[in-house]
Formats: sequence, C-alpha cells, structure tokens
Amino acid sequence: MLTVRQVAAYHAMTLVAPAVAERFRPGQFLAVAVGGEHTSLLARRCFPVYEVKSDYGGTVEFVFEAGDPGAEWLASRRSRDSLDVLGPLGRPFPLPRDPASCLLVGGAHGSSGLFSLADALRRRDCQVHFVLGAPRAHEVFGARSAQRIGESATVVTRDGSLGVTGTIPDVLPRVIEETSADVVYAAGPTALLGSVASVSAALGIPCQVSVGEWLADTAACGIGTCLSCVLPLIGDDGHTRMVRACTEGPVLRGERVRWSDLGTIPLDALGGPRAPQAPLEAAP
Amino acid sequence: MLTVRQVAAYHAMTLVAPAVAERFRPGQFLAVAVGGEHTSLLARRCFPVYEVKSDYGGTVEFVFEAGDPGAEWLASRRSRDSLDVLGPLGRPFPLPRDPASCLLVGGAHGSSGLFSLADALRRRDCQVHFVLGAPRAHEVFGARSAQRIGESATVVTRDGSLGVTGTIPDVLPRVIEETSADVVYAAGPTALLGSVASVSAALGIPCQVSVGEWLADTAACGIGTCLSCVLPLIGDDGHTRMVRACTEGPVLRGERVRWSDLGTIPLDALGGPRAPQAPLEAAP
Amino acid sequence: MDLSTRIGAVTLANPVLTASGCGGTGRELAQFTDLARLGAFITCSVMLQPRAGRPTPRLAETPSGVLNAMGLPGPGVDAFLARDLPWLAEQDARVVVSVGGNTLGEFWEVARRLAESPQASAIAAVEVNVACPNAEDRGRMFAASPSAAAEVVRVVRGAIHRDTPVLTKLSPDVTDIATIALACADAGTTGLSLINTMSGLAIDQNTLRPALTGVSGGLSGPALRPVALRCVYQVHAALPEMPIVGGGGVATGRDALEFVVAGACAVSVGTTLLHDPTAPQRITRELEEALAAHGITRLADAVGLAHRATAALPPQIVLGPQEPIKELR
Amino acid sequence: MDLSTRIGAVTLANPVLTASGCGGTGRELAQFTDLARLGAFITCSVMLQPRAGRPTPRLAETPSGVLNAMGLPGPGVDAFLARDLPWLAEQDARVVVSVGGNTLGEFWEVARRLAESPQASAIAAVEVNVACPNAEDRGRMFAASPSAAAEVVRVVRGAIHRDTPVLTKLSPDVTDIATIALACADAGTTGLSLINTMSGLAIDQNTLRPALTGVSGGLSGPALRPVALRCVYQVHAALPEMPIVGGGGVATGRDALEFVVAGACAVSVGTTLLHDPTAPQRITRELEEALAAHGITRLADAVGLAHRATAALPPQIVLGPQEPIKELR
Ligand SMILES: Cc1cc2nc3c(=O)[nH]c(=O)nc-3n(C[C@H](O)[C@H](O)[C@H](O)COP(=O)(O)OP(=O)(O)OC[C@H]3O[C@@H](n4cnc5c(N)ncnc54)[C@H](O)[C@@H]3O)c2cc1C
Ligand SMILES: Cc1cc2nc3c(=O)[nH]c(=O)nc-3n(C[C@H](O)[C@H](O)[C@H](O)COP(=O)(O)OP(=O)(O)OC[C@H]3O[C@@H](n4cnc5c(N)ncnc54)[C@H](O)[C@@H]3O)c2cc1C
Ligand SMILES: Cc1cc2nc3c(=O)[nH]c(=O)nc-3n(C[C@H](O)[C@H](O)[C@H](O)COP(=O)(O)O)c2cc1C
Ligand SMILES: Cc1cc2nc3c(=O)[nH]c(=O)nc-3n(C[C@H](O)[C@H](O)[C@H](O)COP(=O)(O)O)c2cc1C
Ligand code: FES
Ligand code: FES
Repeated sequence: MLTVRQVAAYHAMTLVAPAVAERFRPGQFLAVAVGGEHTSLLARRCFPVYEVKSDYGGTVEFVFEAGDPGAEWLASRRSRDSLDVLGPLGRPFPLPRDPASCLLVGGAHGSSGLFSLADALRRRDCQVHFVLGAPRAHEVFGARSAQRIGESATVVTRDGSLGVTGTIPDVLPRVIEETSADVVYAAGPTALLGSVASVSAALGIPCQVSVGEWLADTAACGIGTCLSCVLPLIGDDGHTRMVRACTEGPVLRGERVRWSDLGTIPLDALGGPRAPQAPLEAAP
Repeated sequence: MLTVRQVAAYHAMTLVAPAVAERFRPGQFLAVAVGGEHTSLLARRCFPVYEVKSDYGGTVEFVFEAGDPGAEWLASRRSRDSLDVLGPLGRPFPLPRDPASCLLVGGAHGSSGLFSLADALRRRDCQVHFVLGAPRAHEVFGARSAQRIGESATVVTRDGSLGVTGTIPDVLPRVIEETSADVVYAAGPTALLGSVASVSAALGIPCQVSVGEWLADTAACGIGTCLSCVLPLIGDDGHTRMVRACTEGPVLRGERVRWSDLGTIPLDALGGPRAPQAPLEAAP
Repeated sequence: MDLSTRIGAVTLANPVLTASGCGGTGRELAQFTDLARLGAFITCSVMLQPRAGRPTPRLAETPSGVLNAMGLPGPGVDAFLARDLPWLAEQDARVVVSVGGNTLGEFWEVARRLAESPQASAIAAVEVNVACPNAEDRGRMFAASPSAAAEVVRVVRGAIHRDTPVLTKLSPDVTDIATIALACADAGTTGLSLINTMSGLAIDQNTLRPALTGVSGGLSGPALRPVALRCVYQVHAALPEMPIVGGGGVATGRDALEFVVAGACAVSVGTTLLHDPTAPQRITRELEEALAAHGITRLADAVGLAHRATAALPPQIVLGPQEPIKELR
Repeated sequence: MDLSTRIGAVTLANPVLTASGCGGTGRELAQFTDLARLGAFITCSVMLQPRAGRPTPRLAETPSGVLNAMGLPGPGVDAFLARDLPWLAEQDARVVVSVGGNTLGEFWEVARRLAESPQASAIAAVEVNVACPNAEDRGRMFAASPSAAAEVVRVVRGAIHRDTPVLTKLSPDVTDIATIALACADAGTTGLSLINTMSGLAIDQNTLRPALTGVSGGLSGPALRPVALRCVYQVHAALPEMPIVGGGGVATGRDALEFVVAGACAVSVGTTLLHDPTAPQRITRELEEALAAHGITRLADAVGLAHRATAALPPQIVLGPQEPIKELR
C-alpha cells in the first residue's frame, strides 16, 4: 500500500501492484480483502480501478466510499500497510475500432472508473465527452480532470451546488445530441445506469455500462465462484440468463440488462420458474 | 501506543495510558484486546506490567512472546496505533512492612514483572537480589538490569549459554542461603513457580508467586467474570477453593497453591465431588 | 425515546440485559458498568449445591466466538441467597435469577428456596436454563425434548410466585426449536430466552486432543449471531405474543436492533462482556441511536418489525406479468 | 509424507477437497489453483433441471462467516454432463459430483443420468446433498430425519455403479447428528461429508427486514468450525470405520489437521475459497508441515487421533487419592 487520501466525499487508495497494473484494461476492478489478518469480514470488496501508473514498477489507484465496516477499515490504512488484492478482474470496456465520439457518464464516484477509459479512447483518436453527476458538489468525483481531459464536460448536481441543477437523465438527451455521441459509456449507481441505458437505447446509440454499485452491494468473491452477484441479462439468442456481474461484467451492454427486474429472477430467465427447462448453451 | 521493540526473544510494548500508570502497583497486569476493530479473536490477552513511567502523562510497558495469533498481531503494531487495554488488574505483590532481604526469581520473560517490584522494595530500603533463568541466553529477560539494580543477580540457563548451567531450582537453595533471603518473589512459567514455592516452603521462607504463564494460557476476560482462569488454592480456613488467577491473583502465596493439582478440580475443593456440600464463606 | 419493555407483569427500563454466566456475581462488572442502569442483570445459573465446575482448560477461543465448558460453577443457591442476591439488590440492579438443575427435583428445590427466601422480593424474574444435562436421561439436555423442557417449566412455574415471570432459555441444538418453544408456552412459561450456546469442539494444536476438559463445549459470541437471529425470528413467527429475550453475539446497538426487529423485546449480552465489560451502556446508547435513525420512538414499535411488510420491501420474485424488454440490437 | 487417503474403493492423492458450491464450475478457480493437484473437486450440487436460484441478495456477510440462500442455481444435470464434467476431466481433476433433488425421484433421476452418461468414468465419487428441502414433506430437509436421509442414500446408491463411493453430506441442524449418520450407514453410504451449512438469518440494517430474499440462509465459514469439528468428532466416535470428509470453516492447514484428528480422512474447503481462491495449495502445504511438526509421516495415522489417549494427555479430573498438601502457614 502506498497512500490513502481523501478526495471530495471519497477515499482514493494507491497500491504498488505491478502485476495488476501491467494487465489492467479500462473497466476492470479489484477484489480487496478487508479487516486484516484476523478479520471477521470474509467477503471481498470490489472496486473499479481509477488509474494505473508505472511508478514503483506499477501502481493501481481506486476510489471508494466509507460506510460499511470494510470500507472504513480500508480508509484507516496507512502507508506501508499491505493489502490482499485480486485483480484485474472482469470484462473491460470494449473500445471502438475506429475513432468515434464517446460520451462518458459517471454518477458519484462511479466516474472514477471512466478516466482510464478516457485515456484509452484518446489514444485511439476518439473524442471524449463527460457527463458527471451526483446529489451534491462534494459527491461529484473528477469534475476538474474531466474538464481538463474532455472535449466537453457537463456537471450535474441535484441541488445545483456544482454545474447544472438536476439529474443526469435530464441533461443526457441534449448532451448526446450536442456531442454527436456515437457511443455512451456509463458507470455509477445502478438506477442511473438503467436510465442512461434506456435513453441511449431510445436514441439508438450503443451503451456500455459498468455496474459498480451492484458489484459493491452484492459481490463476495469477485472471481465468479460464489454466484452472489447475478443479474438478469438478455443473451445474443434472446434468452435471459442470470449472469455474474463480476465475471460476465462489470461492463455490460446497457440494453441487455433487464433493469426493472434487478433483484428478481424473471420468470422466463433460464432456470426460472416459467423458463424453457431444456438447458441452453452459454451465451453472455 | 507508543512503541513496540524487540528485546531478546521477546517484544516490549509501551503504551501511553496515564490512568493505568497512575494506579499501578507492582504485580498487576493488563488485559489487552487483540486483532483490531474487526477482530475474530475475542479473548483478551493478559500481560504483567514491566514498567510505568511519567513521560507523556504516564506510560506503561509490558513484555510478551509472539506465538499465538493475538501476540503476533500485537508485535506488528506501529507507533500511533491505538490499543484497547484494561488495567491495572489483579492483586499486587504484598510488600514487607520492614526492610528485608528479598529474592526475586524470574523465569523467561516472567522476570519482566519483577522490576517494578524491585523499585518498590528498594524505596522501602529492602535488599533486592535476583535469580533469572531460561532455557537459553536470549530467552533470559532483564539480566543486565538485574545486575545493575540488584545487590546480587544470578543468571541460570539450561544450556549454559549465559551464567550458570542448570535450572533455577538447582541454584535456589544456595542463593537463598547466600542472600539470607527473608522472602521470595517469583514470576514466570508455572512449573518453575511450583518448584520455587516448594523450595521456599521447605526452608520456611514466605514466597509470593505471580502466575503469569497460567494467566497467559487461561485468562479470557482478566476481570473475574468468565471463571476461565481458576486454580485450586488453600484458604485461611484450610479449605481448598477454585480461585481466579486474574482476580484473587495473579500474585498468590506460593504454598497455598495446590501445584500438583493444577488443571484438575481436587476432590476436596469447595464444590468438588467429595468436598463438604455446605457453602463456605469466601476466603481468598 | 421510550426504551422500556415488558415481560409479563414486569417492566424493565431498557432492554439491555447481561447474559447468564457472563457478568460474574455482578461485583466484577460493577467496576465497568453501572448495574442499576442495566435493563436487568441475569445471574450465573444457580444450582442447588456449590459446584467447582470442570477443570481448566474450560474456555477456548474460536473465530469470532468462544467455546466454554465451565460445568456450571457456583456457590449453590443458599450462598447465592445469602451473599450475591442481597449485594445485587443493594446496587439497585433488576435481577433475573437463572436457575439450573440436573434433575427435575433439583430445579424444583432451587426454585422453592428462591421463592421462600426473605430475598425473594429482589427477584424480578427467573430464567430457567433447560440446556442443563438431565442426569435422569443419560445426560441428554432437557432442552433437547419438548416434553422434558416443558416438565422443567411446569416444576419451576409451580414453585415460583405467580407474579414472577419465568423465562425459559432454549438451546439451538435441536432440529426444530419452534416445537420446543410451543411446548414451553403450553407449560406456562412467561417468556423465552433465545438462545443458549451451541455445541462445538476445539482441538489443542499441541496435544491434538480436545482443547476443553469437557471435550465439547458451548459456542457463543458473534459467530453464533446468525443462528440466534434465526431462532428468534422462527419462534416469534410461531408465537408472536411471547416475550423473547434475544441473545447470542450481541456486540453493538445495531446487533441489538436486529434481534428486536426479528422479534425480541429485550436482548442479552454475554461473550461481549468478556471482551468489553463496559459494553452494556454503549449498546443501550447505540440502540437508541439506531432506533432514532429509523424514526422509531418506542422500542415496543420495533419488536418483530422484520416480519411485517414495510415501505422498503426487499426484492421479491416478481410474480406478475413482466414488462416486455425489447431487444434493441 | 504420505498424504493419500481412501474413501471406499477410491484413493485420493491428498485430502484437500473444494466444497460443493464454492468452486464454481472449476473454470473460475483454475486461474488460481491447479485443479489436478486437489485431492478432489466437489461440484456444485447438480439438480435435474436448470435452476436460476433465488433473487439477490442471496449472500450476506456475518462475523467470521457468510450466510447464503442461493437456491441451488445450476445448469441441470444434462448441461453439467455435456459441458462441465468433460472440462473438469480434461484438467485431470478428480471429480466428486454433488447431487441434489427436491424429491426422491429427482435424486434417482440425477444419479441415473450420471451413471449412464458416457462421462461416468470421470466421476470419482458422488456426494449426496440431503440438506435439500423435500418438496413431498412441506420443504423439510431430508437431512432432518434419519429415515428420509436414509431413503435418499438408498435411492442414489441403487442408481450409481457399485464401485463409485457415495458420500452423504449431513446438516448440523439436528438434535442428534449421530442418529442420522447411523441411518445413512445402514442405508449403504460409503462415507459421510460433515457438515453442510447451519440455518441462520441476517437483518438488513436499512430495511430492517431479512437481508436475504430466502429469509434464512446457510451459515458457513470459520464461525461454523467448532460446530463442524464437534459433528465430526461425535460421528467418528459412533462410526469409527466410516470415512468422513470434514469441513466447515477450514482456512489453514492447522484447521485441516484439527478435522483429521477429530476423525476426518479428508477435508473440504468452501467459504475460504471466496476469500482466498489460492487456498487449497496453501492448506495442503500447511497440513503437511503441521503433520511433520507432530512427527506424523502418514496422514492415515492422524485420522481420529484426538479420540486416543496420547502421551500428552489433557488434564483430567484426578480420581485417585490426592497427595496431601500441608498447610505451611
Ligand atoms: C457479500 C457482502 C456482504 C456485505 N455485508 C455487509 C454488512 O454485513 N454490513 C455492511 O455494513 N456492509 C456490508 N457490505 C457492504 C454493503 O453491501 C454496502 O456496500 C455498504 O454497506 C455500503 O452501504 P451504503 O449504503 O453506504 O452504500 P450503497 O448503498 O452501496 O450506496 C450508497 C450510494 O453511493 C453511491 N454508490 C455506491 N456504490 C457506487 C459505485 N460503485 N459507483 C457509484 N456510486 C456508488 C450510490 O449513489 C448510492 O446511492 C457487504 C458487501 C458485500 C459484497
Ligand atoms: C482464552 C484464550 C484462548 C486462546 N486461544 C488460542 C488459540 O485458539 N490459538 C492460539 O494459538 N493461542 C490461543 N491463546 C493463547 C494461548 O493460550 C497461548 O498463550 C499461546 O498459544 C502461546 O503458546 P505458546 O506455546 O507459544 O506459549 P505457552 O505455552 O504459553 O508458553 C511457552 C513458554 O513460554 C514461557 N512463558 C509463557 N508465558 C510466560 C509468562 N507469562 N512468564 C514467563 N514465561 C512464560 C514458558 O517458559 C513456556 O514454556 C489463547 C489464550 C486465551 C487466554
Ligand atoms: C463463560 C460463559 C458462561 C456461561 N454460563 C451460563 C450459565 O451459567 N447459564 C446459562 O444459561 N447460560 C450461560 N452461558 C450462555 C450465555 O448466557 C449466552 O446464552 C450465550 O453465551 C450466547 O450469548 P453471547 O454470544 O452473548 O455470549 C454462558 C456463556 C459463557 C460464554
Ligand atoms: C456460496 C455457497 C454455495 C454452496 N452451495 C452448496 C451446494 O450446492 N451443495 C452443497 O452440498 N453445499 C453447498 N454449500 C455448502 C458448502 O459446500 C460447505 O458445506 C459449507 O459452506 C461449510 O463449509 P465452509 O465453511 O468451508 O464453506 C455452499 C456454500 C456456500 C458458501
Ligand atoms: S462475486 Fe462471486 S460470483 Fe460474482
Ligand atoms: S480471566 Fe476471566 S475470570 Fe479470570
């Protein structure tokens, strides 16, 4: 562990982890064990990576919110403490083959997962635009970086304490139009992702979402064994399967997630009470 | 927490704890919670106090051996970490009313509990002699301090790597004679204390023992509620009772402990299978 | 905030009790916790005769728990009445006396001596520890069988003044705790105390033999909490009117609230006292804060809340028709 | 060091197995642990039909444990045979197939399809998960009754090739696990797997409702270890010749050794895999070291050692005459 620092309402932790840094692709996450050697907390906590750097052989930074006992333990680490981390894990953001106009939408500290994506997109000569939102100013993460990096950066807060007053879905159609977005990438609270996905779908724009909050709330292993983090996803064959946010995700095609059925087993999902009883081949 | 440092085979930890330092009397101990806020280790670990000082409003130092997971956690603390400590606890060493020749016998790091006693005795114009022993040189704690403070200091190691070759009971009768000891104080491994008590008893010398190892192995609360640390002790009325090492001890009159019955309930102990069934009044 | 709670005819000022066997005689704890400010102090299980208990080691540490096989040490009922109860009464503590026995006759005799003692008025309630081994049934605990547990309840209920609540403390080591609870209810228990420890074993790494002289022991502490909460939830569902003292691993006010919403009207704190003897005050304060954070002003309103549908329902299997999701690409 | 261990006609190279439901299909774990070097890989419980399981939240964290109410998700036996078993066989993993069912007929059908599959030779043993709810007995689990558990064993035993060992995995949620074990032994089980999870409940602090959609769930992890060790010790005492796969909170080689000396000839690692997917290799190495530290060169020599009097006996109640202690002052 290198440092943990307070950033707005959040904590940012930097680790020396060359093996993680080397293999990392934007959108992937870390699964962190919390509580120390004699911990009573057994579930790993999953956090999207904010940034990797080449210092010290390779460092990885991630942003989190204190609140649960595990996160509070993390927030109280000090330099030279060591951490038990698995990563990089999960499906990264797919990148456009050709230069495109990309709109990156982040809610709360979910935006932390978008900055490495922005770098990768810019290396491919894509245009990068940002929309960042949160209830209040200090809950917006990375507004200044977004303004520096992005062709444009729209900031939205519910109380108007920073940028536009309102919510991200309020401004999204306008921004999509103004930026001539070819693709939308979104990360943050689950409810927000659902809205972004449906706005994008309505406008016919591809949308990739990173379900960071879902992962934070449901993931326990981060590697796909525990089946705790499942959500209903429509596969290429049109059938719904319960897929693992940690393994088939955290990046998913926005319109494929059955947003209104999260936290349920849809009746027609594979293995659900009214689904076809014959096994289907696995499709994402 | 102030510091933790390696001393010979042991660790010495210093805490800023004015309330403990102020009330401390030699022979008393601390009950330390281990493993941090989210610990899975619930039993407190009990350690005799080595030294209290007035720096920083009052500091307390204790010496321990790594080995169990709790002690290893303690050994890996760093300055500014805070610790959850109860103390000072237990019955202190009774001090002679008049100046006397006192022999202080310490096995392994058990001797750490004798130095504050030595100071108190010297303030009462007592002569202080030491016998310190351990299997090997690096397991002897405080040989140099003993030589500095004591009128005499005999060091015994089983392998002869420091001082005399042999065990404490081998040299004890001779040292008692040479120092004209009026009273023996002993601390350390339980088996040693039994021998010291029986040698003293045979020579008709009062002997106070501090059952530090017993406490380390059996105590869980340190304050007398859990009844985990009991040992058979003969009371003033001649009856044996199971008493708590943490509350009626850790300092006990050597000849009152039924050494060969430790880890048993003697049949004639109060509440034992062949004891008088009428309740007796509490006597230490 | 109204934290008061009722068990039969008795009202306690707050719902945080010390668990049997974990607060010593009270004298030890009194240095760290004001006994008068406890909901009640539950005593060690009082047996007929003085008992030394089992030899050490009789307590072992396990992950987030401890195992104990104390062997019910104590001075016996007469010494308890002569020495411990008067002292507790002097401290203004509400006292729940836990009674134990190895036969029905012993339970009866202990209860009778309590009821007939000049100190009887200092007893707020009696807790019956039916997890004791039954010497007349090859050491099987009374709590393992509905009829044996009910017999003990009848015997103690018969010996104790009818206004004194009788709480029966059940063991989780049974296939169906609700059946045992129902039998005790039929036998006239005023309330239930849920749960006693769960049978477990630890191995000594040096000897490779059982760590406790009792071979197996009772598991307590936070490790046990999910099991205890399940028992409280299950029994409250079966007997919604029955007062329940919930316990097993309560370490914080949030834990206490979990027991309350699962169906307990009071909680007991045991193993946590070994780790933190000042815990009861903290837990009471934290419980108050947790209730307030949920906008609840009377403890009684929170009892059993987890059984009731609330605004914030957890996700359910959707049984109605699904909103059709169009495949967009 | 000879770590090999026998379960019926099958010899495993080492005694460290992954527990059912905790190693996924094997593909996920294979990135962290060489499956060929496991004693065996126990699959998720295979059901007849594909099942999506329960809605989230279906896993919750508890002190030193987790609660799960997954609802036995899986692709069903046909997809398992088509996709998962061949893949495991390709990795050179020894495979123990866990079978589940909600009726006796389902157990029979799953076992039959396994036995008749062209892949049958890849099955080292079958584990019968009798902790499944019995749809024909109002959802009471088979493992709660000696006769229901024994029926399942008979049905599966009858469907599976006679050389294939059948392990029956029991639940600790019973008054007397030894009775259930004896009934399964009579019904022809080759060995026992001890233990499945224990019923528990967690409350969501925000909604004050049960945290899991299944309301109660199964507790696993180190919190459960003392209970699991007690079950293994108790059953080994009753059935000393019965091969036992011990598990419940195994996190280190020392834990594994505790299960072995309590009576297990192999151990399963479940919840620890969620926390540390590289654990099996570490545990195997640590077990080897721990055995060596005790001067044991064959795993088989350590099985059940805690039941035998050793040189280093734990203290006992002294029953002989006492050495008289003179009062010296
Ligand atoms: C298996 C498991 C067990 C757990 N058990 C416990 C437990 O017993 N007790 C406990 O306290 N916690 C537990 N946690 C953690 C728990 O799920 C929550 O993550 C935690 O309680 C934080 O709660 P919260 O209300 O502060 O945050 P959340 O409810 O997660 O979110 C609060 C707000 O923060 C924002 N937010 C959250 N995550 C993101 C994100 N990734 N990106 C953008 N915005 C985000 C959203 O705006 C949201 O509205 C567990 C986690 C796991 C995986
Ligand atoms: C309730 C409780 C539960 C515990 N549970 C565990 C557990 O689950 N696992 C675990 O590993 N540990 C546990 N411990 C700690 C355990 O009892 C031992 O203290 C610890 O294992 C150290 O073992 P050891 O063999 O290194 O030391 P010990 O057997 O205690 O002693 C080793 C040597 O050190 C010397 N020595 C020890 N103490 C003293 C002393 N105070 N003064 C002088 N000399 C001394 C003696 O010469 C002795 O021969 C627990 C402690 C308590 C109180
Ligand atoms: C050291 C110790 C002694 C106990 N003695 C008794 C007792 O005498 N009678 C009883 O009914 N329960 C006894 N118990 C059980 C507790 O009262 C309590 O029911 C159990 O420990 C679970 O609660 P906890 O996790 O808060 O400790 C004892 C528990 C411990 C740890
Ligand atoms: C997420 C999860 C899923 C499980 N699924 C199964 C299962 O399908 N079949 C089964 O017999 N046991 C299942 N179990 C129980 C484990 O196999 C094991 O018996 C139990 O968790 C205790 O061991 P542990 O503490 O090592 O996890 C599951 C446990 C967990 C935590
Ligand atoms: S977190 Fe375990 S499967 Fe996704
Ligand atoms: S350590 Fe608890 S009574 Fe002594």
